[in-house]
Amino acid sequence: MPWLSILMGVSVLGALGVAFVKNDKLAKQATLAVSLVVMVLTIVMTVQFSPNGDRFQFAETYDWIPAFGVHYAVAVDGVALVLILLSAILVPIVVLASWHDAEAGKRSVRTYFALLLVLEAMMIGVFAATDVFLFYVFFEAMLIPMYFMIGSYGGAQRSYAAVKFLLYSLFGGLLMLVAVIALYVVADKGTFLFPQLIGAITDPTTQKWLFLGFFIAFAIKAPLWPFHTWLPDAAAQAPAGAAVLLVGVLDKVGTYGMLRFCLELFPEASAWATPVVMTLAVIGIVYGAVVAIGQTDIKRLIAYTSISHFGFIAMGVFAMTQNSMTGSALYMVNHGFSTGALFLIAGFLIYRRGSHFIADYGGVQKVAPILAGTFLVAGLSGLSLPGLSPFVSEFLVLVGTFEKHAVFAVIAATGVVLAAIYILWMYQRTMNGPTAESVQTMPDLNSRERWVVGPLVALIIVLGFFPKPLLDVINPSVKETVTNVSVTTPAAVAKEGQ
Amino acid sequence: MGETVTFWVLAVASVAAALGLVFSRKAVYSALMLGVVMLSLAVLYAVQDAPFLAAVQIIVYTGAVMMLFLFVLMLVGVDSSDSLVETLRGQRFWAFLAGLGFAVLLALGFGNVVFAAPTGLAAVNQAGNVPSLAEAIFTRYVFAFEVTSALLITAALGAMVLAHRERAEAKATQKDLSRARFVAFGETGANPASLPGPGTYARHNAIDMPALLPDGSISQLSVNRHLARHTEELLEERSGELDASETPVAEITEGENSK
Amino acid sequence: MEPAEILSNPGGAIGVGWLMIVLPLLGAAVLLLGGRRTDKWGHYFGVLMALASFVVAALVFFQLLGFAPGERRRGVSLYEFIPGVADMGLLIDPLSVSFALLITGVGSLIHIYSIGYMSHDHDRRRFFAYLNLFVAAMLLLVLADNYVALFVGWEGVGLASYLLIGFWQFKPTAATAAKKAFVVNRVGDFGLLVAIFIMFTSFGSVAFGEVFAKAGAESQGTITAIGLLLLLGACGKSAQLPLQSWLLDAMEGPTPVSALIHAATMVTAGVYLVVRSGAAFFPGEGTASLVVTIVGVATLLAGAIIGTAKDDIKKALAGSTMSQIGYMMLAAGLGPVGYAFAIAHLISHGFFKANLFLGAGSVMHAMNDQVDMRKYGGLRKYLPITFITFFIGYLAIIGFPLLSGYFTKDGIIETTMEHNAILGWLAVVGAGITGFYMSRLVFMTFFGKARWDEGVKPHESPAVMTWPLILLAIGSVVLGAFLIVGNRLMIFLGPAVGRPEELPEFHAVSPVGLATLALVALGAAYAWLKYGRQEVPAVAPRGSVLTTFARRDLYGDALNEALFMRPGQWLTRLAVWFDNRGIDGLVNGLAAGIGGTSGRLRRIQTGYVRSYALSIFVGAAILAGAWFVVGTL
Amino acid sequence: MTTHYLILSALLFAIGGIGVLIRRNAIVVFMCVELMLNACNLAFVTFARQHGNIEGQVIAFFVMIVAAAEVVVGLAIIVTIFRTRRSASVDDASLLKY
Repeated sequence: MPWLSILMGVSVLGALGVAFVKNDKLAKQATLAVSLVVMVLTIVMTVQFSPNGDRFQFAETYDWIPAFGVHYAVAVDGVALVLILLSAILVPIVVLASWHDAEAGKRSVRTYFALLLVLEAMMIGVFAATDVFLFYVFFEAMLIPMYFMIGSYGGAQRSYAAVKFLLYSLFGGLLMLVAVIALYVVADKGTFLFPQLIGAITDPTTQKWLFLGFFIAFAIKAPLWPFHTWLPDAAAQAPAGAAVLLVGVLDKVGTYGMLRFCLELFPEASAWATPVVMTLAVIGIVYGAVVAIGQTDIKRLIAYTSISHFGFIAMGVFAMTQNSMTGSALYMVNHGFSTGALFLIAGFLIYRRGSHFIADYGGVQKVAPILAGTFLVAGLSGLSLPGLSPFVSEFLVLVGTFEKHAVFAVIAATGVVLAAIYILWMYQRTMNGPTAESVQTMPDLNSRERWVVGPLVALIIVLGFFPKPLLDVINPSVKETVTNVSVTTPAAVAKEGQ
Repeated sequence: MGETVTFWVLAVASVAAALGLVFSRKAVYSALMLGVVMLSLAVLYAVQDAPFLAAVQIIVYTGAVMMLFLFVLMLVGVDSSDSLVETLRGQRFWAFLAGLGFAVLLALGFGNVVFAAPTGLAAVNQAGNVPSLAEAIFTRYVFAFEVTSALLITAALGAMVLAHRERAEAKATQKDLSRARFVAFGETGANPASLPGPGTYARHNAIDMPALLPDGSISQLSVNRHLARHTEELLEERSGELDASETPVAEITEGENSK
Repeated sequence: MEPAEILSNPGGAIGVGWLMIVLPLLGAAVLLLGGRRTDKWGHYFGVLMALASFVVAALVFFQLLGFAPGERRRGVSLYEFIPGVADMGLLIDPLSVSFALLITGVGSLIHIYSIGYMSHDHDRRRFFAYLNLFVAAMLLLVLADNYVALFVGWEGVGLASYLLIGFWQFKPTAATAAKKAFVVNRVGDFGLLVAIFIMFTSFGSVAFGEVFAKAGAESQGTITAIGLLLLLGACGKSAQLPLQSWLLDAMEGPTPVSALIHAATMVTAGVYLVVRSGAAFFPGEGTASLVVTIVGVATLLAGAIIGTAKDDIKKALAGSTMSQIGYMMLAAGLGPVGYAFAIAHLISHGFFKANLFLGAGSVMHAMNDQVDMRKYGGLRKYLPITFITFFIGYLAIIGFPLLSGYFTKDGIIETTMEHNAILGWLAVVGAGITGFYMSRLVFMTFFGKARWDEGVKPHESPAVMTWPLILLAIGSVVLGAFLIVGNRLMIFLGPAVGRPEELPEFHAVSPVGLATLALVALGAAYAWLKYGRQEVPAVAPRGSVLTTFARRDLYGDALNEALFMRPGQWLTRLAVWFDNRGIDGLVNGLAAGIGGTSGRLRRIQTGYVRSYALSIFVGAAILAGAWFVVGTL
Repeated sequence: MTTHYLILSALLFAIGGIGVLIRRNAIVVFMCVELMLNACNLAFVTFARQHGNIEGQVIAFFVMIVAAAEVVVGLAIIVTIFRTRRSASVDDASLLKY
């Protein structure tokens, strides 16, 4: 069964349907229904995935532009699968959370939800694409719905944020386009199919240039320090739901791309770049955390914590050990849930009070204990408290990195202390202390919002104690990557042997 | 030998005329200079085995295009002698530099080439220059020719459309004009009558000569203002015949209808 | 004698040992998710879960006693936690069971006590949920069979501690104290985390059995590094120097919390960690062990000194806790000789300190939550049961002969003396100071004249609060003798942590013991002179430099503030500025630069057709030139 | 002789170019353009003779036609502009800028 095409098809058709529904309420319900269908289908697909079978499963390959060897080729391995699963689970939650988000302005409500579904199709496509060109197309096309979601439905400075987001991403994307074309030309295989391009580039210098082309695009997307400044603006201005998808899924394309494309296509160049990338990642971890401590805006603060977390993910990818890469892949999923929960609950908070400044809150726990409690759980998952899912991934990343790059791992581990400061200080300032005048009458989460937060919190806790199902799916794919990376780099193999 | 003489004479003439075209302050002179260049070139074409082109050059260019230029000059005003003060900074300097450089470079380039003796068009023109040209134009270049004809029609249409003025109000009838003249007379004292003709005592019938009023004085109104400077000469000429004090210039205010 | 092999799961109570953890966890989940619906019976449910857990622990304990000493280490694997790295499993051995009994036993008593203590609190259900959560996490900490699972429990108790210190979160001081406790603990956790990394990298495993088995073959440098990092973790959790500052602030939490978490159990987790890892990383000799003993002595003195100057009854007790844990650390650093004494002191301390804290809670309960001892005085007549139990606890902690502290503390001091005389004498001095500050506390609270605030009518607490006090007091009396005499605990723990081949003899009368007693008596007498016989001023006198030093917690907070907080704040501001102006400024500057350049460049477009023509013509001339140059080449 | 013709052509072309650049009267500018076109035609005719190829004359012929069309439209535009602006100066029509 062409699972992946079905998933995308359902989303796109759903989007079209929603766009032409006249009634806003019906549009919302339809969106929710479509996204739930996609989620169920994805879960069914996940169950059918056999972790120890072929690397790429549910593969579909059709010619698209035969003259250039461009294919519509989709398939998933373990890493892609869990990321698609993440997207498919987050979208219905986001739909439910954004129920009233689009109504604030004068923009069309149903367009917002149609965009959400289009975005979902593209997110599935970008993770499923096994044709490098197709990947690039999805990579860029994803920007369009997100651009409109930020630019039309965002906060006061939405157009600045949207343009910044778009320009940054386009800049990286164009570099990648050059590299994609160069890859096709230099590899001279007459195809853009990813599996056939592995190991195709042997010249070290060429590898380095192409690597840079891909890497900078991914580093901007991820975002890695110092390419990160678009994220706080975009995430803070985007409506909460869009921010969740932006940080939770879209940015993962960057780290996913590093893991999938940079490492496997250019193993030697990746080894060559490792010290620099690791340094950037570690700087990002500490820097993101320190800057997060100093934020006065809740959403910006969460965005900066994400920059810190993306540092961990990138560090794990480039440490190139089984544990660190597995940890990174798992981190991408866990971070999606944990930051998703943080953004959504912060969104509920902001929706109630109408201000995104921390200083405008205080003592919310007293009036809205469920909101505060779930916010605390989400925050604690943000600081990687053991027993919550991000701990497992952060631990794997650190332990894996430590095997090869002890110093980086130790510096990165200071991030756990800083994380405690930024999360708890924010929590203290918003939720603890005497109840501020302005939040006296703040209502607690209503049942819709509980349905949004509940699944996320449950996932965070369950995956915190039982990460095995996900890890079992991820591990074989990562093993494949590790083999691909080390087989083609005799130097790395020799180093391992020492 | 004959060609060499012709060439040198015409070359000097055409370059001089071209310079005159560029540097004369009056557009009319420029137009005449352009005519000189074109005629010279027509002769040079004829010398170079292109009699048909020479004819077309004279007919189309010197005949049609030049006339068009002069017409427009008349419309726009022949008196508008240009100020030669440059307003764009550095424009003139760079223009001369570029022009000179261009000319020198091309001249150097051509000068460096050693041409064989011209093949001449005698062989081609065996059946005559016009038939051979016609053969080329109506066989190989027939499509270009047809396109050119379309271009010409379009240009003609375009010129008409551009020059056409949509009338915003009803055309003034003779009655309206007459009424307006007398209103103007009432308000400002403008002459309501038609302009004076050369007059009974005219000694010239040239258009630039003013009419003499019955008392012998000169009516400036009778001369197109563009030609008015001749009035001065006339006054000087007549100063001997008439006492200056007896020939006051009629000081009737120029009315709207004086044009 | 080396620790015994870890054997397989024998089933029975040990096989379901995970119930110890799951039951209180269930309690926490039910109470938290149940919300207000469980308000009516929530506290009973919490107590029930704690008691059930205690019953399981007791069953496990008795099943363990049924095995031969060499077969008393049992691994119970539960499920694969992180494949390839760590499994979730329990290690049931004498050490963990001792802790489990202490935690569930004292924990249950404190649960019961809290029913009364928190009866007026609107959020009592939430309080019990947190307490249950704490018990579960603490049990996971001590029962885990590997460092990662231990770390999960380790952070879990940190979370519970955070939640409970900040239970009255509407008080900014409580919220701040909670955050401070968590953050300082995280500094320690950083050490523990890195230690785990080194273990996994060096030994390929984090399970206790494998790590200890392979540690012998590892280089001394690695072992020392792991040891010191573990110590950093232990310092954070056990409030040892230099990470001691959070404990005094943690007294913002409700008193049962101070008793359970910040006296009896959680803060002793560091000692547990050191003793648990002792066989491999703290063998009693070498750098790591030496540092442990030094930290222990430094903290026991620092804590004692702080205790002398505090007027807040809970803070005085907190200083005392620090000090007593210092003793345990000191003992744990001595190697197998000291482990048993450390654990014995830990257990008896768990009882008498919980007793003291709960007694203090009872006093506060009677005095309208007043914590300033200068506002107490003469309470012994009004709170007879509290007074008697408190007094027993007091005698136990200062080491009054034949009570718990006498045996355990004396054991530590004498063992230290054999090991290192300087540290030993310092420990003796510490004991003397203990005599002083505890006597001061008792005299100020229960003796002398009443210095109460107006309207305060002291009354004895309800039975639900006094019964736990009585039970704990009994424990304070008998436990020391029970554990130490005949080296009962040392023999019991031997299979788990190892013990010296030669069992130390217990001397009822020894020169060191006598000297200790003399010093303690001196301290107590001085306290009587200053606080018993004399009138206690209601407002604290200015005091000497030394007093100020002690009142300010030995300037620990000031030091932290100067060394970390202010530079940190400065760094944060700098980083934010750099991010906005530096990186973002660069990007925006680039954008503005392009915009500006375009703005200037567009001025070239003057609109004059002749200018454009000029540029075309110049271009044509240049092209002609280029053509000419290229053509001639 | 060919060289002479060509140099004459270049000279006329350059003079015409200078005229375009320095004159402001649109009509004169137009005349200068015509001069340049004529200079080109001279070169075409010269090359036609040089190479014995009639096509040089053909293109000169087309140039003339196009020049005629261009003059017609150009002058119409000038007239239109003059009608509204009362000026034939090319510098006055400079709104299309920045």
